[in-house]
Amino acid sequence: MARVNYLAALRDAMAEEMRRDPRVFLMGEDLRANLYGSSGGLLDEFGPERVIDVPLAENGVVGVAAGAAMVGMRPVLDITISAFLYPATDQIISIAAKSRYIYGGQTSVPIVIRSSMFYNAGAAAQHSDRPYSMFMSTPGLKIVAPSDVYDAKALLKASIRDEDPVLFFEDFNLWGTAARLPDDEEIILPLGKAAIKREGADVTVFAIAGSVSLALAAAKILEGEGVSVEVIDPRTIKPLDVETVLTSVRKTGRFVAVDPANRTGSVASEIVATVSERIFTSLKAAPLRVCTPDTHIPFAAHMEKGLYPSTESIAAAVRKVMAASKPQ
Amino acid sequence: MARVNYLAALRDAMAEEMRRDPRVFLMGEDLRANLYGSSGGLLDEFGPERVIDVPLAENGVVGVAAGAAMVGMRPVLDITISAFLYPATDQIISIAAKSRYIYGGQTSVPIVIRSSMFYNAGAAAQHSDRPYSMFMSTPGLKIVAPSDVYDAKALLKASIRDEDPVLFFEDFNLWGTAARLPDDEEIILPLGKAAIKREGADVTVFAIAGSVSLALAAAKILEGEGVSVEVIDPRTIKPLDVETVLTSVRKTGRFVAVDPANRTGSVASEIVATVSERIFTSLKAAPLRVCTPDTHIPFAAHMEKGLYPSTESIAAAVRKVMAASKPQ
Amino acid sequence: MALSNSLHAEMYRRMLRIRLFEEAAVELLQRGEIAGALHTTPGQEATIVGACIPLSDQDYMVGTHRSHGHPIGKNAGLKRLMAELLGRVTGVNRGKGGSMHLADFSVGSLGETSIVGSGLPVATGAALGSKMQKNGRVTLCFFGDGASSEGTFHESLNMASIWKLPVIYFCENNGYAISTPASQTVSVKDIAIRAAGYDMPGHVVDGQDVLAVHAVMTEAVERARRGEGPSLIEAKTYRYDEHAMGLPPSNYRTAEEIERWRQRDPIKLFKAVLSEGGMNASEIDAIEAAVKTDVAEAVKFGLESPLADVAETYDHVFVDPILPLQSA
Amino acid sequence: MALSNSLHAEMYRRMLRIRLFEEAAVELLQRGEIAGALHTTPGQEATIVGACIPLSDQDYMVGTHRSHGHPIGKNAGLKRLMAELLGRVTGVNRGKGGSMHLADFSVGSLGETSIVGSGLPVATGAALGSKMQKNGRVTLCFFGDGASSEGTFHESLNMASIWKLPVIYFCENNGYAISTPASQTVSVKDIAIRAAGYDMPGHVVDGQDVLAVHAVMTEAVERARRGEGPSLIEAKTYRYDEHAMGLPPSNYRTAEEIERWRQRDPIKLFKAVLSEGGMNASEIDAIEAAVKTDVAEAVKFGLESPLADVAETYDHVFVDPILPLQSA
Ligand SMILES: Cc1ncc(C[n+]2csc(CCOP(=O)(O)OP(=O)(O)O)c2C)c(N)n1
Ligand SMILES: Cc1ncc(C[n+]2csc(CCOP(=O)(O)OP(=O)(O)O)c2C)c(N)n1
Ligand SMILES: [Mg+2]
Ligand SMILES: [Mg+2]
Repeated sequence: MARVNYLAALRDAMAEEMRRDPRVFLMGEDLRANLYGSSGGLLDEFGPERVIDVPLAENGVVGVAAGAAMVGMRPVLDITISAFLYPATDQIISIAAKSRYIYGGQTSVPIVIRSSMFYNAGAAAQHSDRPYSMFMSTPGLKIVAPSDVYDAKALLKASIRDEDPVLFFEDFNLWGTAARLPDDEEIILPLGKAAIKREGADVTVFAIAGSVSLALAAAKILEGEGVSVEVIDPRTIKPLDVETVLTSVRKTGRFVAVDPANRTGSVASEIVATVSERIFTSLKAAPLRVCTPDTHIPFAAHMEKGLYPSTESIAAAVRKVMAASKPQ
Repeated sequence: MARVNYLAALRDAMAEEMRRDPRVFLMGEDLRANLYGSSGGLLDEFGPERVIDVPLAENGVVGVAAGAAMVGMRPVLDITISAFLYPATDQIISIAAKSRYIYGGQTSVPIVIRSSMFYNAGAAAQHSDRPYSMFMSTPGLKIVAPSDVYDAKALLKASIRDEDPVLFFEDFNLWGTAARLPDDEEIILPLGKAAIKREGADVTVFAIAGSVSLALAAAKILEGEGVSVEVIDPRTIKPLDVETVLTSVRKTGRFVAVDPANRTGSVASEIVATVSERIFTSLKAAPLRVCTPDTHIPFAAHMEKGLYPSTESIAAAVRKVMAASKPQ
Repeated sequence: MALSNSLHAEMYRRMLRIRLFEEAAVELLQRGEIAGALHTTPGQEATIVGACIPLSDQDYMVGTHRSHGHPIGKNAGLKRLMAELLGRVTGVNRGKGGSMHLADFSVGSLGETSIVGSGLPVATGAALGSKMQKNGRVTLCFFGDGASSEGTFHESLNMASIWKLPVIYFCENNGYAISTPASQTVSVKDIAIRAAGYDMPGHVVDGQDVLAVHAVMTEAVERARRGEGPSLIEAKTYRYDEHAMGLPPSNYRTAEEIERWRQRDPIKLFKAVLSEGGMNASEIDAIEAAVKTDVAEAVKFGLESPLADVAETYDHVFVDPILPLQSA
Repeated sequence: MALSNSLHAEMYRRMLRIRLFEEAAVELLQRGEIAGALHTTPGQEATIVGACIPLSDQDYMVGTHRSHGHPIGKNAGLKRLMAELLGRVTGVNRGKGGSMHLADFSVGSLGETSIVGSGLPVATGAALGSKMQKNGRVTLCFFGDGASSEGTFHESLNMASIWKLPVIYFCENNGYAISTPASQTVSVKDIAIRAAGYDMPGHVVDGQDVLAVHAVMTEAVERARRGEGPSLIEAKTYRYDEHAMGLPPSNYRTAEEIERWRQRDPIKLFKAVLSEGGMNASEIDAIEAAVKTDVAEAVKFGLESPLADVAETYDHVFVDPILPLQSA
């Protein structure tokens, strides 16, 4: 077991997959200089043919990755900051997500598009988005959002092996974290399978990416108050492992969905709607969302810092659900 | 009162606003040739300076509209088919939606971006999207989706007068409709205000754009079965008039949300989540969604036709909600 | 020269296959057997065939919304193409793509995308893949004068140039993007002049002269195979039909203009060349008869083919869907 | 020549204001008063000032992520710029934008956008607006060598050319996009050569020579004011600092390269020109002293200014929010 930092875990995932499969290669801005910290050493090991620095041309670059995938390569593309997905939206949706369908299965587009959600970083409105929810409505895309170092590595490896296009969202707030990972065995996790990160009996808290650790911290506080919280991390936003959530809520009868994305149109909204629709009669109280309010992100730290879900706001929501459903 | 077709109503809205305000002008593909049917006669009346045919360059064109708006013009841009918003996503989100916020109120971007949702038209996966839900999570955008001829005209006029960027979604399935509109008085509707298109006591049906008429037809059928349906058309997806919906559901205790967009991440999901969260105890049964399933749209008519919400699927959902909550 | 004779015969055969295939398709459209609209190419057969003939079935090709002819030029069989237009399960896309996506991957097609300009990055990526795989394959990328204004054009040509990719960007300049003349939306008379801005060769060629197209394309293919990088070719050509058959006619062109181009019909011109070159009438008749038979058989095959099972609607969204898709 | 003397003095003053303003900002960053990172421009002052000086305050300008200097070049006061870097309510954006958006609209700024390439369409639109308003204003659009690879470059230049818009596209080619040399991602040695592809004049100029930049820019502005359309100018320049101050240093450049450029420091070079031209030392000293005072006052103003009320976070999302924003 070696202690590995979040970004190094991502690097290791890519390196391992590149060793395993000669079709895997990397494209991105400033990869060779390891600007963002997750490509250190890869140029030396794999050479410039498999570690390609690209021009600023996000839409074109996604299309290039898609085209390369269609002829048998397995590109892993680093778009760096998530907001740079916007210029690439057309190639992501119209080409990567749709080609297999349109051509009746004649082709497939196994690409991984990595990007970092750079929120809570003083980076202002154009760099701080958490846009996974925007792509949720597009069929054909898989969306992954790991919540810790282990998952980041294991899910990135799974994404690279997956046959479908995957949007892989990295939470900037996890960049500084580290964990002990086995160095003798391979770690990999299936896409589409949620993790019960903590078991509990009273409330189900669903949380995404960087908010999972906040939910776990809230669970700890609430434990002291006699409330037993189950924390579910979907790991994959799409496909979303609804069954694991429903099973949990059937047990607890209470539901809080935490999502660092903007509230309207969030994954929290989606899972709250699904829970309400599917197992309404299991619910003992109104399901609640803990999200970022519908605002752009301001530069000044004092305005930004209170916007995102926090341990406190999660705990408060749990208390509210408990209060609304005192055991009869 | 003159009988006016849906597309002519849009044309009239633009013509009236162009007469009223010399800053209003039109940009789009093939406007001068009136290719899509909503710009007939405008070139003759307003000349080529105010009716501008643009190259195929959606991202650039949205940015051009934004820039013109920032210096005091009021562009109304026809992007034609909604899927062509994808290449323009960056300018829509990063520039049009965010500029006012980023610059602390120093500027504003009053543009209208029209586009048609060309579903149920045999146009296959790249032309049939209904992507309003994708933009729901972006603050700073207003999103309008009219459900009939009157609303189309009145809401387009309001959108042109609005000081914020507006995405205006036109439902292809309404192109063939017509209605009597007053020719002596101006019609205009406020953005952000839902319409109760039919009053009822037992179930609230929320429906968007082309699905409103289907909901009204379902309501008629259900009336014969003794079920009284209230039909709410939000008119504006963003801001969404949540209060009108909550008031209705407080009264009926039952809720069905109809949305021609894909189910996951839909406006239906959003409103079901909001209703569940806000007035859980008013609900007598699980709220239900009637949407398009999470698939791309196939070309062949026999595969496409059953995908969208229909009068029958809406009626079935209402019956299901009623059955789940037999009056005690 | 037997070899050149047989090559010429093949050119003639393919042009005729395109012309007669589309004539048959339009007839099926008018009889109501084909749904929607058809973007046809009469007038452009020499550009297509001249561009495709220098390639093998292993080389790649990317088409556009107007690409019935391109797969035929690239040596596809007619049956599964016609079946696709008819929405049958025996179609190249099992009925899911239809007219705007008539792609036969078995002859190197990588899709024919109906989002204008979206094919250029894909072609570029295929060329990158081929270069990495060192398989000597070349990618031919068709696009229109309208598409040349999209940002993807610029992003793609820049990347192809810096990486010296084996790709040929082939602009079919038919003078119009729907109703809009290129002279109003393209800032240069010859799009090929832009090649200099990417440090690659640019060629303007008479698109009605199949031998001229063939010659310039052969040069570009040889350059690409030698590893010297991309080329930009612009063929000046014309479509006789409306933008799409099935849409109402428009009057942005004069009858004289159309007639002038018809005088230089590429099939007629080449037939004269063949005669002068010594091909005798019976040989030409035999080609024509064989093509007619093929087309008739394709129509028969299509009409007799079954529709896909409706359940197939949900296939091909993902290679590996992981969880069952939810229904509406 | 008194007039030219005063113009030259003003050029020198503005260059120095940029240099010293940024030096002060970097000091505040290092002291922890400014949060995040600063994209600074030492080395590029002559390109900025030479480009801006020919414009009036009524003319428009669009900047980039690296645009502390551009508003100063365009005659903005220093206080509200410094306050913005410090996140204060007295800042140009009331603390919402920060370093990457340092736009003072009162001197014609239309935003400084941190999505690379996204400013080009906005500038194009402002020029369209000015042309429609017949007010004779010109728009200056800054962008980098990295930005030149974005599709927006192509879309914007094409539109500006066909509509003969009064806009000047000004590329500050500092040789790098973060760590990536232009020689690896830009397919031509001189980006200005691409002007021919849009039928507009292209100029390459020594970006360290403020008079040379001024001369070529003056020509372009005159052309624009005469209604003859856009120009593309490429200034060869260099940034001495890292991509951003506050990020870890990288080693994609040699110390010799940096030193070589420092030898041609634009301020030093121009100071020599001034001396040779007869400006005496006391005049120069007076300018320097005044600039120092201005910068010191700006720092003081910024540091003494209050933060915005946290409630302002929700302002400026919309001009007219219609409904109260929901909180999380
Ligand atoms: C991104 C995008 N914008 C607009 C359209 C609508 N559209 C379809 S074909 C076409 C014209 C394309 O012109 P050109 O590239 O010259 O091809 P041609 O039709 O002449 O073959 C347009 C505007 C589209 N399909 N995609
Ligand atoms: C669309 C987009 N892609 C990537 C980035 C990340 N990024 C910020 S600055 C930069 C380099 C820009 O280079 P250039 O245009 O030459 O400007 P310079 O920094 O040299 O002034 C990059 C890649 C971004 N902000 N926006
Ligand atoms: Mg054309
Ligand atoms: Mg640069």
